[in-house]
Amino acid sequence: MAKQLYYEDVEEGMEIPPLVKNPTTQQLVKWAGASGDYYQIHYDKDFAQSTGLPGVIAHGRLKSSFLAQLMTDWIGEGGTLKKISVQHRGMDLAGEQMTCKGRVTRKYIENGEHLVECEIWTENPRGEKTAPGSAIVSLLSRGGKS
Amino acid sequence: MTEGSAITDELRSMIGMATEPVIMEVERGAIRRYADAIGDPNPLFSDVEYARNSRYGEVICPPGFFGWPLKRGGMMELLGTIGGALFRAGVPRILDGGVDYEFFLPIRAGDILTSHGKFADFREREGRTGKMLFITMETTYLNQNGDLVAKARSTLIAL
Amino acid sequence: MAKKQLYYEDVEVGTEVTPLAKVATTQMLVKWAGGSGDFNPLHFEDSFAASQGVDSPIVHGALKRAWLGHLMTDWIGDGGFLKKLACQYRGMDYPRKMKTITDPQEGETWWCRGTVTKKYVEDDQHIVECDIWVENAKGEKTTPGSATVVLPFKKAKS
Amino acid sequence: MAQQGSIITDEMKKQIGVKGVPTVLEVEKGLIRMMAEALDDPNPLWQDEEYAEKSKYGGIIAPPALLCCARAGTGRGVQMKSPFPRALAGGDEVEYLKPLKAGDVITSVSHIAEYNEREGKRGPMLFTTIETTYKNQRDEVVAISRSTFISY
Repeated sequence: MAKQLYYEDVEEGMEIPPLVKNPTTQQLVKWAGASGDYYQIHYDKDFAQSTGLPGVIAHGRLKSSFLAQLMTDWIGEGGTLKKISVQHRGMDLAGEQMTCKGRVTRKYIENGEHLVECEIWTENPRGEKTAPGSAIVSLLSRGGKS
Repeated sequence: MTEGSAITDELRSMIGMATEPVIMEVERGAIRRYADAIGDPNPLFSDVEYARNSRYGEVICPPGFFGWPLKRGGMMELLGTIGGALFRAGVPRILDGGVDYEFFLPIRAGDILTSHGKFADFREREGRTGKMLFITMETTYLNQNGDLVAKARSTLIAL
Repeated sequence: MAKKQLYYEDVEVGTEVTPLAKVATTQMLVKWAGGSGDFNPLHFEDSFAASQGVDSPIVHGALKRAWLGHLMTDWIGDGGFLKKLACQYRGMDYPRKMKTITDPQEGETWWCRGTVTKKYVEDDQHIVECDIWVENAKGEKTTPGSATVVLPFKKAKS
Repeated sequence: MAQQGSIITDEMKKQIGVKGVPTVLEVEKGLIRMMAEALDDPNPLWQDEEYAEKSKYGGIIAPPALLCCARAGTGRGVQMKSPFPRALAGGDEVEYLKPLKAGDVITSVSHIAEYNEREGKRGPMLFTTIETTYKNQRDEVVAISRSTFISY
């Protein structure tokens, strides 16, 4: 498991280590089964095209989950994801690489909690942000530990 | 646009429509399948021994997973009703516009959650390709102790 | 939901198993993949199916076997027990595409059918054997098989 | 030159009876529901807790289809070798010995039971039969399956 991140390690503007995903049609089918979302635009090319899409696209909720993984991987087990917000702006075609990225926008202490706000997003191979969002996490503090 | 306003009227009458409370059981296998579908190997989601020794004491859900409803119905049915109305009105495309989650407590395998969903709101906007409808759904999740564990607010875009 | 119970005495050699209609759809195949854990793209991805020399994604053999299980458990009711189920995958079946999120396009309907071939008592169990099969719209048996079930016995109820 | 001998090599024969990787399947209600949905099988024994409690099973049971699939570990870890590029599922036979109840934990182990070769319309074909035994948490055998794969 990844090492633990502490509040003191984080500065505004800092980048979150990116997470690369390659959602294939097979992964979308697994996601359909695990999430119960069986909408055909996510696995049936003809159906997707009949609704005007260029092809099979990744589930928005899968992308939000990728971004949640970006955060939970980064904050480590001692951290807690308190809030995540994701807008699905662009479509990601099955088979296209997706990179989850993020940056710290604010750090502050509130009610004794060490909070960090981040902007997060998924990026397609053309560098377009297809799912921008934000997250708030509470981190462990070195000061609070001892 | 006449058909646009027809959709609007039907949808407006549906605002506030709520699901029956849905009981959801959080099972380890379902958590594992969910994590596997994301491609997230975090042992907190899949390794029972590992999770036992963590601060959670049990396998926890990846963010956004709340277990499976014991019975059909709930949000999927409500979305089906709304989707059906849109389909009949000739709006075939519904896209997931995004989601906001707020997490208050960890969700562990073995928890039994109760979710309450409702069709919160909708608004219309003129997009590049014509009229777009933004539909907002809200869900709250309580655990077996009656504590609020999470809230979700999701947006669907119909065009 | 009250279900009717079938008894050993209700059954003769030649008795027809109550047929069960099934419509395979692309959506159902994805659901089956999720349930069964068989994520072979042969069952949902056109380009992969083509690379395997199949016209388009085909119905999982195991799903057709599961249909036959459904045929039998419906027929024998809560009081019966399915002891054995066997089938061979002889012909390929192609699912219907979906028209909407919930409804399939017009197309093929499959029928699961069966007939009783043997009935006997063994070790105090009332056993019935059947020939069973899945039939496509052309009437071809794409998945023939057999099943052995234990049925309750009316007299035993006293 | 036409192959004179058997396509079943000694190396393949050595795999007969070798146990594959044990797979543990927790028979959870969510999975049972998913299966019932995939089958479009509304039988209340699979899903309706109250109904199932009053039945002779005393609780929710799984449709027979839950065994003998990838989820249940059928064929897992078995070294299936074949000289041919194509493979098809030929058929399955499942013997059910006990009902499968929600909450059961099933451990399955597979092995190659036998090979057969036959001359088909398109040339030689290899039939490989894989046998899988499924035991519950009380170490009772709940089912045995035999699946045949055809390669050609």
